[in-house]
Amino acid sequence: MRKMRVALEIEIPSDVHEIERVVELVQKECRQLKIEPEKCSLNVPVALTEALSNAILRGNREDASKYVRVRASVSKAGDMLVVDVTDEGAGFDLPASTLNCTTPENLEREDGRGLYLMQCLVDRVEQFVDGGNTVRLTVQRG
Amino acid sequence: MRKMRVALEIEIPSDVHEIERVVELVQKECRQLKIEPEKCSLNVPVALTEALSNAILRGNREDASKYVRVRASVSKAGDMLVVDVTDEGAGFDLPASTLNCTTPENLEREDGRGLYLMQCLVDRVEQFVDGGNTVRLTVQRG
Amino acid sequence: MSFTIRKQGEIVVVDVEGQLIVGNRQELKQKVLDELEKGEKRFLIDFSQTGYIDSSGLGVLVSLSKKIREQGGELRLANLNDDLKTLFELTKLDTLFQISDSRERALESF
Amino acid sequence: MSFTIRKQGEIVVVDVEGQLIVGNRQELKQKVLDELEKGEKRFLIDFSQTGYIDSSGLGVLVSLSKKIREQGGELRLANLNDDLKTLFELTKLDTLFQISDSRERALESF
Ligand SMILES: Nc1ncnc2c1ncn2[C@@H]1O[C@H](COP(=O)(O)OP(=O)(O)O)[C@@H](O)[C@H]1O
Ligand SMILES: Nc1ncnc2c1ncn2[C@@H]1O[C@H](COP(=O)(O)OP(=O)(O)O)[C@@H](O)[C@H]1O
Repeated sequence: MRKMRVALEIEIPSDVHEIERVVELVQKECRQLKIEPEKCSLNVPVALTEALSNAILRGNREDASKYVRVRASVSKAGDMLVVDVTDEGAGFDLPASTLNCTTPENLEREDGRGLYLMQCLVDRVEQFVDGGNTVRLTVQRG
Repeated sequence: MRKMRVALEIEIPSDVHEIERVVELVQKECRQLKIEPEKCSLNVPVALTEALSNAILRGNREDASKYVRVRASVSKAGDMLVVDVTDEGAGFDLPASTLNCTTPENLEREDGRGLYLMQCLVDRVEQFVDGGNTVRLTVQRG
Repeated sequence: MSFTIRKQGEIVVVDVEGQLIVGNRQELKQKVLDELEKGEKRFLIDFSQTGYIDSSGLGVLVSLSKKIREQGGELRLANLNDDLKTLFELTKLDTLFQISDSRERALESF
Repeated sequence: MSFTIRKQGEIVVVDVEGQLIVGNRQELKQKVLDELEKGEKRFLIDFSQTGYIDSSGLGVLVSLSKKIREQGGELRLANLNDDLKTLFELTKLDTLFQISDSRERALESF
Protein backbone atom coordinates (compact mmCIF):
# COMPACT_ATOMS: atom_id res chain seq x y z
CA MET A 1 0.00 0.00 0.00
CA ARG A 2 1.30 3.45 -0.97
CA LYS A 3 2.06 5.89 1.85
CA MET A 4 0.82 9.39 2.61
CA ARG A 5 1.89 12.01 0.06
CA VAL A 6 2.00 15.73 0.73
CA ALA A 7 2.13 18.56 -1.80
CA LEU A 8 2.47 22.27 -1.24
CA GLU A 9 0.83 24.69 -3.66
CA ILE A 10 1.66 28.40 -3.64
CA GLU A 11 0.24 31.12 -5.86
CA ILE A 12 1.82 34.58 -6.11
CA PRO A 13 1.17 37.74 -8.12
CA SER A 14 3.80 38.62 -10.76
CA ASP A 15 6.11 40.52 -8.44
CA VAL A 16 9.76 39.57 -7.91
CA HIS A 17 9.53 40.67 -4.26
CA GLU A 18 7.32 37.63 -3.56
CA ILE A 19 10.09 35.21 -4.57
CA GLU A 20 11.96 35.05 -1.27
CA ARG A 21 8.91 33.99 0.81
CA VAL A 22 8.03 31.24 -1.66
CA VAL A 23 11.59 29.96 -1.57
CA GLU A 24 11.51 29.92 2.23
CA LEU A 25 8.37 27.75 2.28
CA VAL A 26 9.83 25.27 -0.21
CA GLN A 27 13.14 25.23 1.71
CA LYS A 28 11.23 24.31 4.88
CA GLU A 29 9.54 21.50 2.93
CA CYS A 30 12.97 20.31 1.70
CA ARG A 31 14.27 20.12 5.25
CA GLN A 32 11.18 18.21 6.40
CA LEU A 33 11.74 15.77 3.54
CA LYS A 34 15.31 15.29 4.83
CA ILE A 35 16.87 16.37 1.54
CA GLU A 36 20.66 16.95 1.83
CA PRO A 37 21.54 20.22 3.62
CA GLU A 38 23.47 21.63 0.63
CA LYS A 39 20.51 21.03 -1.68
CA CYS A 40 18.22 22.76 0.84
CA SER A 41 20.50 25.77 1.26
CA LEU A 42 21.85 26.20 -2.31
CA ASN A 43 20.55 24.01 -5.13
CA VAL A 44 16.80 24.20 -4.57
CA PRO A 45 16.61 27.87 -3.50
CA VAL A 46 18.75 29.15 -6.38
CA ALA A 47 17.13 26.95 -9.07
CA LEU A 48 13.67 27.88 -7.81
CA THR A 49 14.57 31.60 -7.67
CA GLU A 50 15.66 31.37 -11.33
CA ALA A 51 12.47 29.59 -12.38
CA LEU A 52 10.33 32.11 -10.48
CA SER A 53 12.05 35.19 -11.82
CA ASN A 54 11.79 33.84 -15.37
CA ALA A 55 8.09 33.08 -14.81
CA ILE A 56 7.44 36.59 -13.45
CA LEU A 57 9.68 38.60 -15.82
CA ARG A 58 9.64 36.50 -19.02
CA GLY A 59 6.46 34.42 -18.83
CA ASN A 60 4.08 36.96 -17.27
CA ARG A 61 6.09 40.11 -18.17
CA GLU A 62 5.31 41.45 -14.69
CA ASP A 63 1.62 41.81 -15.63
CA ALA A 64 -0.06 42.41 -12.25
CA SER A 65 -3.19 40.55 -13.36
CA LYS A 66 -1.20 37.34 -13.98
CA TYR A 67 -0.13 34.79 -11.38
CA VAL A 68 2.62 32.23 -10.90
CA ARG A 69 1.83 28.88 -9.31
CA VAL A 70 4.37 26.68 -7.57
CA ARG A 71 3.64 23.09 -6.69
CA ALA A 72 6.18 21.14 -4.63
CA SER A 73 5.49 17.43 -4.22
CA VAL A 74 7.22 14.11 -3.81
CA SER A 75 7.25 11.60 -6.69
CA LYS A 76 5.05 8.51 -6.36
CA ALA A 77 8.06 6.35 -5.64
CA GLY A 78 9.02 8.80 -2.90
CA ASP A 79 12.58 9.30 -4.16
CA MET A 80 12.29 12.71 -5.85
CA LEU A 81 11.20 16.22 -4.98
CA VAL A 82 9.29 17.68 -7.92
CA VAL A 83 8.77 21.45 -8.13
CA ASP A 84 6.53 22.83 -10.89
CA VAL A 85 6.58 26.56 -11.64
CA THR A 86 3.70 27.61 -13.88
CA ASP A 87 3.24 31.03 -15.46
CA GLU A 88 0.54 32.36 -17.79
CA GLY A 89 2.90 32.87 -20.72
CA ALA A 90 3.05 31.01 -24.05
CA GLY A 91 6.08 28.90 -23.13
CA PHE A 92 9.54 28.82 -24.69
CA ASP A 93 12.11 26.46 -26.13
CA LEU A 94 14.19 25.31 -23.14
CA PRO A 95 17.21 23.76 -24.92
CA ALA A 96 17.45 26.63 -27.43
CA SER A 97 17.24 29.23 -24.65
CA THR A 98 19.92 27.67 -22.45
CA LEU A 99 23.21 29.51 -22.89
CA ASN A 100 26.61 28.23 -21.83
CA CYS A 101 27.56 31.21 -19.72
CA THR A 102 31.08 29.92 -18.97
CA THR A 103 32.61 30.43 -22.43
CA PRO A 104 35.06 33.37 -22.72
CA GLU A 105 32.65 35.40 -24.87
CA ASN A 106 29.77 34.95 -22.42
CA LEU A 107 31.67 35.13 -19.14
CA GLU A 108 31.29 38.89 -18.70
CA ARG A 109 27.63 39.09 -19.76
CA GLU A 110 25.26 40.48 -17.17
CA ASP A 111 22.31 38.18 -18.01
CA GLY A 112 21.73 34.70 -19.43
CA ARG A 113 22.90 32.58 -16.47
CA GLY A 114 19.48 31.51 -15.17
CA LEU A 115 18.66 28.38 -17.19
CA TYR A 116 22.31 27.31 -17.11
CA LEU A 117 22.38 27.49 -13.32
CA MET A 118 19.09 25.59 -13.07
CA GLN A 119 20.56 22.79 -15.18
CA CYS A 120 23.68 22.68 -13.00
CA LEU A 121 21.86 22.72 -9.68
CA VAL A 122 19.03 20.20 -10.06
CA ASP A 123 18.90 16.69 -11.44
CA ARG A 124 16.39 17.44 -14.20
CA VAL A 125 14.87 20.55 -15.80
CA GLU A 126 11.84 20.12 -18.06
CA GLN A 127 9.52 22.58 -19.75
CA PHE A 128 6.02 21.94 -21.04
CA VAL A 129 2.85 23.83 -21.89
CA ASP A 130 -0.32 22.51 -20.30
CA GLY A 131 -2.79 25.24 -19.38
CA GLY A 132 0.11 27.62 -18.81
CA ASN A 133 3.84 27.28 -19.26
CA THR A 134 5.45 25.00 -16.68
CA VAL A 135 9.11 24.54 -15.77
CA ARG A 136 9.62 21.35 -13.73
CA LEU A 137 12.64 20.94 -11.45
CA THR A 138 13.35 17.43 -10.17
CA VAL A 139 15.73 16.78 -7.27
CA GLN A 140 16.84 13.37 -6.04
CA ARG A 141 16.19 12.86 -2.35
CA GLY A 142 19.11 11.72 -0.22
CA MET B 1 -3.01 43.12 -6.09
CA ARG B 2 -3.90 39.79 -4.48
CA LYS B 3 -1.43 38.31 -1.99
CA MET B 4 0.40 34.99 -1.83
CA ARG B 5 -1.88 32.00 -1.33
CA VAL B 6 -0.76 28.64 0.01
CA ALA B 7 -2.57 25.30 -0.23
CA LEU B 8 -1.65 21.96 1.28
CA GLU B 9 -2.58 18.78 -0.55
CA ILE B 10 -2.37 15.38 1.15
CA GLU B 11 -3.18 11.98 -0.31
CA ILE B 12 -3.60 8.88 1.85
CA PRO B 13 -4.55 5.25 1.27
CA SER B 14 -7.94 4.13 2.65
CA ASP B 15 -6.73 3.30 6.15
CA VAL B 16 -8.16 4.94 9.27
CA HIS B 17 -4.74 4.81 10.92
CA GLU B 18 -3.54 7.53 8.51
CA ILE B 19 -6.12 10.02 9.83
CA GLU B 20 -4.19 11.34 12.81
CA ARG B 21 -1.10 12.38 10.80
CA VAL B 22 -3.24 14.21 8.25
CA VAL B 23 -5.08 16.04 11.02
CA GLU B 24 -1.76 17.07 12.58
CA LEU B 25 -0.57 18.62 9.32
CA VAL B 26 -3.80 20.57 8.85
CA GLN B 27 -3.75 21.65 12.52
CA LYS B 28 -0.25 23.04 12.00
CA GLU B 29 -1.55 24.94 8.96
CA CYS B 30 -4.45 26.31 11.08
CA ARG B 31 -2.05 27.63 13.67
CA GLN B 32 0.14 29.25 11.00
CA LEU B 33 -2.99 30.92 9.60
CA LYS B 34 -3.67 32.28 13.11
CA ILE B 35 -7.07 30.64 13.33
CA GLU B 36 -8.54 30.79 16.88
CA PRO B 37 -6.90 28.28 19.26
CA GLU B 38 -10.17 26.45 20.00
CA LYS B 39 -10.86 25.95 16.30
CA CYS B 40 -7.31 24.59 15.87
CA SER B 41 -7.56 22.20 18.82
CA LEU B 42 -11.21 21.07 18.53
CA ASN B 43 -13.39 22.21 15.64
CA VAL B 44 -11.07 21.58 12.70
CA PRO B 45 -9.48 18.32 13.98
CA VAL B 46 -12.79 16.70 14.91
CA ALA B 47 -14.69 17.83 11.79
CA LEU B 48 -11.79 16.71 9.59
CA THR B 49 -11.51 13.36 11.39
CA GLU B 50 -15.24 12.78 10.70
CA ALA B 51 -14.90 13.68 7.04
CA LEU B 52 -11.84 11.45 6.68
CA SER B 53 -13.34 8.44 8.40
CA ASN B 54 -16.50 8.75 6.29
CA ALA B 55 -14.37 9.02 3.13
CA ILE B 56 -12.34 5.95 4.08
CA LEU B 57 -15.12 3.77 5.54
CA ARG B 58 -18.21 4.92 3.57
CA GLY B 59 -16.85 6.44 0.34
CA ASN B 60 -13.96 4.05 -0.35
CA ARG B 61 -15.21 1.14 1.82
CA GLU B 62 -11.60 0.65 3.01
CA ASP B 63 -10.59 -0.52 -0.48
CA ALA B 64 -6.78 -0.48 -0.34
CA SER B 65 -6.53 0.49 -4.01
CA LYS B 66 -8.52 3.69 -3.41
CA TYR B 67 -7.20 6.99 -2.03
CA VAL B 68 -8.49 9.97 -0.14
CA ARG B 69 -7.27 13.46 -1.03
CA VAL B 70 -7.33 16.41 1.34
CA ARG B 71 -6.78 19.95 0.16
CA ALA B 72 -6.55 22.74 2.71
CA SER B 73 -6.45 26.26 1.32
CA VAL B 74 -7.43 29.82 2.10
CA SER B 75 -10.34 31.44 0.24
CA LYS B 76 -9.48 34.12 -2.35
CA ALA B 77 -10.66 36.86 -0.02
CA GLY B 78 -8.36 35.40 2.65
CA ASP B 79 -11.08 35.17 5.31
CA MET B 80 -11.86 31.43 5.22
CA LEU B 81 -10.01 28.15 5.59
CA VAL B 82 -11.42 25.67 3.05
CA VAL B 83 -10.75 21.96 3.51
CA ASP B 84 -11.85 19.55 0.76
CA VAL B 85 -11.92 15.81 1.47
CA THR B 86 -12.33 13.76 -1.70
CA ASP B 87 -12.92 10.01 -1.87
CA GLU B 88 -13.44 7.70 -4.86
CA GLY B 89 -17.04 6.82 -3.94
CA ALA B 90 -20.26 7.76 -5.75
CA GLY B 91 -21.26 10.47 -3.29
CA PHE B 92 -24.27 10.72 -0.98
CA ASP B 93 -27.11 13.01 0.00
CA LEU B 94 -25.70 15.21 2.76
CA PRO B 95 -28.93 16.72 4.19
CA ALA B 96 -30.77 13.37 4.08
CA SER B 97 -27.86 11.58 5.78
CA THR B 98 -27.48 14.08 8.63
CA LEU B 99 -29.15 12.77 11.76
CA ASN B 100 -30.07 14.82 14.82
CA CYS B 101 -28.25 12.69 17.32
CA THR B 102 -29.45 14.69 20.33
CA THR B 103 -33.11 13.53 20.32
CA PRO B 104 -34.08 11.06 23.07
CA GLU B 105 -34.47 8.16 20.60
CA ASN B 106 -31.03 8.81 19.07
CA LEU B 107 -29.08 9.79 22.17
CA GLU B 108 -27.92 6.26 23.02
CA ARG B 109 -27.06 5.20 19.48
CA GLU B 110 -23.48 4.17 18.91
CA ASP B 111 -23.14 5.67 15.41
CA GLY B 112 -24.65 8.48 13.36
CA ARG B 113 -22.97 11.48 15.07
CA GLY B 114 -20.37 12.26 12.37
CA LEU B 115 -22.20 14.57 9.99
CA TYR B 116 -24.06 16.19 12.89
CA LEU B 117 -20.78 17.05 14.63
CA MET B 118 -19.29 18.39 11.39
CA GLN B 119 -22.27 20.75 11.02
CA CYS B 120 -21.89 21.92 14.62
CA LEU B 121 -18.14 22.45 14.48
CA VAL B 122 -17.50 24.30 11.21
CA ASP B 123 -19.21 27.26 9.58
CA ARG B 124 -20.28 25.41 6.43
CA VAL B 125 -20.41 21.79 5.24
CA GLU B 126 -21.00 21.10 1.53
CA GLN B 127 -20.96 17.95 -0.53
CA PHE B 128 -20.50 17.66 -4.28
CA VAL B 129 -19.46 15.12 -6.87
CA ASP B 130 -16.79 16.29 -9.31
CA GLY B 131 -14.37 13.55 -10.33
CA GLY B 132 -14.86 11.90 -6.93
CA ASN B 133 -17.10 12.69 -3.98
CA THR B 134 -16.00 15.79 -2.09
CA VAL B 135 -17.02 17.06 1.33
CA ARG B 136 -16.02 20.72 1.82
CA LEU B 137 -15.56 22.19 5.29
CA THR B 138 -15.34 25.97 5.54
CA VAL B 139 -14.08 27.74 8.65
CA GLN B 140 -14.09 31.49 9.23
CA ARG B 141 -10.65 32.86 10.14
CA GLY B 142 -10.49 34.93 13.30
CA MET C 1 -1.75 7.36 21.77
CA SER C 2 -2.18 4.74 24.48
CA PHE C 3 -4.58 3.50 27.20
CA THR C 4 -3.45 2.78 30.73
CA ILE C 5 -5.68 0.66 32.95
CA ARG C 6 -5.15 0.30 36.72
CA LYS C 7 -7.26 -0.64 39.75
CA GLN C 8 -7.80 1.91 42.48
CA GLY C 9 -9.70 0.15 45.27
CA GLU C 10 -12.82 -1.29 43.68
CA ILE C 11 -12.61 0.98 40.67
CA VAL C 12 -11.02 0.34 37.27
CA VAL C 13 -9.41 3.59 36.13
CA VAL C 14 -8.57 4.11 32.46
CA ASP C 15 -6.33 6.95 31.26
CA VAL C 16 -6.69 7.92 27.61
CA GLU C 17 -3.47 9.46 26.34
CA GLY C 18 -3.80 11.20 22.95
CA GLN C 19 -6.83 11.06 20.69
CA LEU C 20 -9.79 8.70 21.07
CA ILE C 21 -10.81 8.22 17.46
CA VAL C 22 -11.88 5.72 14.83
CA GLY C 23 -8.38 4.26 14.57
CA ASN C 24 -8.06 3.18 18.22
CA ARG C 25 -11.52 3.09 19.83
CA GLN C 26 -11.74 -0.73 19.41
CA GLU C 27 -8.68 -1.08 21.59
CA LEU C 28 -10.34 0.90 24.40
CA LYS C 29 -13.58 -1.03 24.00
CA GLN C 30 -11.82 -4.39 24.18
CA LYS C 31 -9.75 -3.46 27.22
CA VAL C 32 -12.81 -2.33 29.18
CA LEU C 33 -14.94 -5.33 28.08
CA ASP C 34 -12.14 -7.66 29.24
CA GLU C 35 -12.30 -6.12 32.73
CA LEU C 36 -16.10 -6.32 32.71
CA GLU C 37 -15.87 -10.02 31.88
CA LYS C 38 -13.50 -10.52 34.82
CA GLY C 39 -16.33 -9.24 37.05
CA GLU C 40 -15.32 -5.58 37.45
CA LYS C 41 -18.32 -3.25 37.92
CA ARG C 42 -17.04 0.28 38.52
CA PHE C 43 -15.24 2.12 35.74
CA LEU C 44 -13.74 5.58 35.55
CA ILE C 45 -12.29 7.00 32.35
CA ASP C 46 -9.94 9.92 32.95
CA PHE C 47 -9.50 12.34 30.03
CA SER C 48 -6.90 14.66 31.53
CA GLN C 49 -4.37 13.55 28.95
CA THR C 50 -6.75 13.35 25.99
CA GLY C 51 -6.59 15.59 22.91
CA TYR C 52 -9.83 15.24 20.98
CA ILE C 53 -12.54 12.59 20.60
CA ASP C 54 -14.43 11.90 17.38
CA SER C 55 -17.97 10.57 16.88
CA SER C 56 -16.84 6.97 16.91
CA GLY C 57 -14.95 7.56 20.16
CA LEU C 58 -18.12 9.04 21.66
CA GLY C 59 -20.03 6.04 20.26
CA VAL C 60 -17.73 3.62 22.06
CA LEU C 61 -18.29 5.45 25.37
CA VAL C 62 -22.07 5.23 24.87
CA SER C 63 -21.96 1.54 24.05
CA LEU C 64 -19.58 0.71 26.94
CA SER C 65 -21.80 2.62 29.34
CA LYS C 66 -24.82 0.56 28.22
CA LYS C 67 -22.98 -2.77 28.48
CA ILE C 68 -21.65 -1.92 31.94
CA ARG C 69 -25.10 -0.89 33.14
CA GLU C 70 -26.52 -4.18 31.81
CA GLN C 71 -24.08 -5.96 34.17
CA GLY C 72 -25.23 -3.81 37.08
CA GLY C 73 -22.13 -1.67 36.96
CA GLU C 74 -21.39 1.96 36.20
CA LEU C 75 -19.13 4.06 33.93
CA ARG C 76 -18.13 7.57 35.00
CA LEU C 77 -15.95 10.16 33.34
CA ALA C 78 -13.48 12.71 34.71
CA ASN C 79 -11.32 15.66 33.68
CA LEU C 80 -12.90 16.82 30.45
CA ASN C 81 -11.08 19.93 29.24
CA ASP C 82 -13.06 22.80 27.70
CA ASP C 83 -12.83 21.33 24.18
CA LEU C 84 -14.16 17.96 25.33
CA LYS C 85 -16.90 19.58 27.41
CA THR C 86 -18.05 21.41 24.27
CA LEU C 87 -18.15 18.10 22.42
CA PHE C 88 -20.30 16.42 25.10
CA GLU C 89 -22.62 19.44 25.20
CA LEU C 90 -23.06 19.58 21.42
CA THR C 91 -24.07 15.92 21.36
CA LYS C 92 -26.07 16.19 24.65
CA LEU C 93 -23.97 13.30 25.96
CA ASP C 94 -23.29 15.41 29.06
CA THR C 95 -26.85 14.40 30.07
CA LEU C 96 -26.07 10.69 29.68
CA PHE C 97 -22.83 10.47 31.67
CA GLN C 98 -21.86 11.39 35.17
CA ILE C 99 -18.87 13.66 34.67
CA SER C 100 -16.53 14.85 37.43
CA ASP C 101 -14.08 17.72 37.42
CA SER C 102 -11.34 15.75 39.15
CA ARG C 103 -10.26 12.16 39.55
CA GLU C 104 -10.56 12.34 43.34
CA ARG C 105 -14.16 13.56 43.22
CA ALA C 106 -14.98 10.90 40.64
CA LEU C 107 -13.48 8.13 42.78
CA GLU C 108 -15.38 9.33 45.86
CA SER C 109 -18.65 9.58 43.91
CA PHE C 110 -19.06 5.83 43.34
CA MET D 1 17.91 41.60 3.65
CA SER D 2 20.01 44.75 3.76
CA PHE D 3 23.28 46.26 2.53
CA THR D 4 25.68 48.08 4.82
CA ILE D 5 28.32 50.33 3.30
CA ARG D 6 31.26 51.76 5.25
CA LYS D 7 34.71 53.15 4.49
CA GLN D 8 37.78 51.36 5.86
CA GLY D 9 40.81 53.50 4.97
CA GLU D 10 40.70 53.96 1.21
CA ILE D 11 38.37 51.01 0.69
CA VAL D 12 34.56 50.96 0.44
CA VAL D 13 33.34 47.80 2.19
CA VAL D 14 29.84 46.46 1.47
CA ASP D 15 28.19 43.81 3.65
CA VAL D 16 25.37 41.84 2.02
CA GLU D 17 22.97 40.55 4.68
CA GLY D 18 20.51 37.94 3.40
CA GLN D 19 19.98 37.00 -0.24
CA LEU D 20 21.35 38.87 -3.26
CA ILE D 21 18.64 38.22 -5.83
CA VAL D 22 16.48 39.73 -8.53
CA GLY D 23 14.32 41.59 -5.98
CA ASN D 24 17.15 43.65 -4.43
CA ARG D 25 20.17 43.61 -6.75
CA GLN D 26 19.29 47.10 -8.11
CA GLU D 27 19.67 48.50 -4.62
CA LEU D 28 23.21 47.10 -4.33
CA LYS D 29 24.07 48.32 -7.81
CA GLN D 30 22.86 51.86 -7.11
CA LYS D 31 24.67 52.11 -3.76
CA VAL D 32 27.98 51.06 -5.29
CA LEU D 33 27.57 53.30 -8.36
CA ASP D 34 26.85 56.27 -6.06
CA GLU D 35 30.19 55.69 -4.32
CA LEU D 36 31.96 55.30 -7.66
CA GLU D 37 30.52 58.62 -8.76
CA LYS D 38 31.86 60.25 -5.58
CA GLY D 39 35.31 59.18 -6.76
CA GLU D 40 35.82 55.99 -4.75
CA LYS D 41 38.01 53.44 -6.53
CA ARG D 42 38.50 50.41 -4.24
CA PHE D 43 35.53 48.21 -3.39
CA LEU D 44 35.21 45.07 -1.27
CA ILE D 45 31.98 43.09 -1.02
CA ASP D 46 31.86 40.85 2.04
CA PHE D 47 29.51 37.83 1.80
CA SER D 48 29.95 36.44 5.31
CA GLN D 49 26.29 37.19 6.09
CA THR D 50 24.87 36.22 2.70
CA GLY D 51 22.50 33.30 2.11
CA TYR D 52 22.33 32.62 -1.61
CA ILE D 53 22.87 34.62 -4.81
CA ASP D 54 20.89 34.13 -8.01
CA SER D 55 21.93 34.71 -11.63
CA SER D 56 20.81 38.32 -11.57
CA GLY D 57 22.81 38.88 -8.39
CA LEU D 58 25.87 37.41 -10.12
CA GLY D 59 25.07 39.59 -13.14
CA VAL D 60 25.16 42.73 -11.01
CA LEU D 61 28.57 41.78 -9.61
CA VAL D 62 29.91 41.27 -13.15
CA SER D 63 28.55 44.58 -14.35
CA LEU D 64 29.77 46.50 -11.29
CA SER D 65 33.23 45.00 -11.68
CA LYS D 66 33.34 46.17 -15.30
CA LYS D 67 32.16 49.71 -14.47
CA ILE D 68 34.65 50.04 -11.60
CA ARG D 69 37.50 48.85 -13.83
CA GLU D 70 36.50 51.41 -16.47
CA GLN D 71 37.06 54.10 -13.84
CA GLY D 72 40.47 52.67 -13.05
CA GLY D 73 39.25 51.05 -9.83
CA GLU D 74 38.88 47.50 -8.55
CA LEU D 75 36.15 45.27 -7.02
CA ARG D 76 37.17 42.37 -4.78
CA LEU D 77 35.09 39.78 -2.93
CA ALA D 78 35.51 38.11 0.46
CA ASN D 79 34.07 35.38 2.66
CA LEU D 80 32.22 33.15 0.21
CA ASN D 81 30.81 30.15 2.09
CA ASP D 82 30.89 26.71 0.46
CA ASP D 83 27.51 27.20 -1.23
CA LEU D 84 28.58 30.50 -2.77
CA LYS D 85 31.97 29.09 -3.81
CA THR D 86 30.11 26.34 -5.67
CA LEU D 87 28.02 28.98 -7.42
CA PHE D 88 31.07 30.95 -8.55
CA GLU D 89 32.78 27.76 -9.73
CA LEU D 90 29.75 26.55 -11.72
CA THR D 91 29.59 29.86 -13.57
CA LYS D 92 33.41 30.17 -13.79
CA LEU D 93 33.07 33.61 -12.20
CA ASP D 94 35.77 32.52 -9.74
CA THR D 95 38.17 33.19 -12.63
CA LEU D 96 36.86 36.73 -13.12
CA PHE D 97 37.02 37.99 -9.51
CA GLN D 98 39.73 38.19 -6.94
CA ILE D 99 38.22 36.34 -3.97
CA SER D 100 39.68 36.32 -0.43
CA ASP D 101 38.96 33.98 2.44
CA SER D 102 38.82 36.77 5.02
CA ARG D 103 38.05 40.44 5.16
CA GLU D 104 41.50 41.21 6.60
CA ARG D 105 43.32 39.45 3.77
CA ALA D 106 41.06 41.17 1.24
CA LEU D 107 41.74 44.62 2.72
CA GLU D 108 45.53 43.99 2.72
CA SER D 109 45.44 42.74 -0.86
CA PHE D 110 44.53 46.10 -2.43
N1 LIG E 1 9.10 31.19 -18.12
C1 LIG E 1 9.58 31.64 -19.29
N2 LIG E 1 8.73 32.12 -20.23
C2 LIG E 1 9.21 32.59 -21.41
N3 LIG E 1 10.51 32.61 -21.74
C3 LIG E 1 11.41 32.16 -20.85
C4 LIG E 1 11.01 31.66 -19.58
N4 LIG E 1 12.11 31.25 -18.91
C5 LIG E 1 13.16 31.51 -19.72
N5 LIG E 1 12.76 32.07 -20.90
C6 LIG E 1 13.62 32.48 -22.04
O1 LIG E 1 14.91 31.95 -21.86
C7 LIG E 1 15.90 32.99 -21.88
C8 LIG E 1 17.09 32.63 -21.03
O2 LIG E 1 16.74 32.63 -19.66
P1 LIG E 1 17.85 32.70 -18.53
O3 LIG E 1 18.89 31.69 -18.81
O4 LIG E 1 17.15 32.62 -17.21
O5 LIG E 1 18.53 34.13 -18.70
P2 LIG E 1 17.94 35.60 -18.54
O6 LIG E 1 16.59 35.45 -17.92
O7 LIG E 1 18.93 36.26 -17.67
O8 LIG E 1 17.91 36.15 -19.95
C9 LIG E 1 15.15 34.23 -21.43
O9 LIG E 1 15.79 35.39 -21.89
C10 LIG E 1 13.78 34.00 -22.08
O10 LIG E 1 13.82 34.37 -23.45
N1 LIG F 1 -18.03 10.08 2.13
C1 LIG F 1 -19.19 9.42 2.15
N2 LIG F 1 -19.53 8.58 1.14
C2 LIG F 1 -20.70 7.90 1.15
N3 LIG F 1 -21.60 8.02 2.14
C3 LIG F 1 -21.34 8.82 3.18
C4 LIG F 1 -20.12 9.56 3.23
N4 LIG F 1 -20.15 10.29 4.38
C5 LIG F 1 -21.31 10.01 5.00
N5 LIG F 1 -22.03 9.12 4.30
C6 LIG F 1 -23.35 8.58 4.66
O1 LIG F 1 -23.91 9.34 5.71
C7 LIG F 1 -24.23 8.51 6.81
C8 LIG F 1 -24.12 9.26 8.12
O2 LIG F 1 -22.77 9.56 8.38
P1 LIG F 1 -22.30 9.97 9.85
O3 LIG F 1 -23.22 11.03 10.36
O4 LIG F 1 -20.87 10.30 9.79
O5 LIG F 1 -22.58 8.69 10.73
P2 LIG F 1 -21.90 7.24 10.67
O6 LIG F 1 -20.75 7.31 9.73
O7 LIG F 1 -21.51 6.99 12.09
O8 LIG F 1 -23.03 6.35 10.20
C9 LIG F 1 -23.30 7.32 6.70
O9 LIG F 1 -23.80 6.21 7.35
C10 LIG F 1 -23.24 7.15 5.19
O10 LIG F 1 -24.38 6.45 4.71
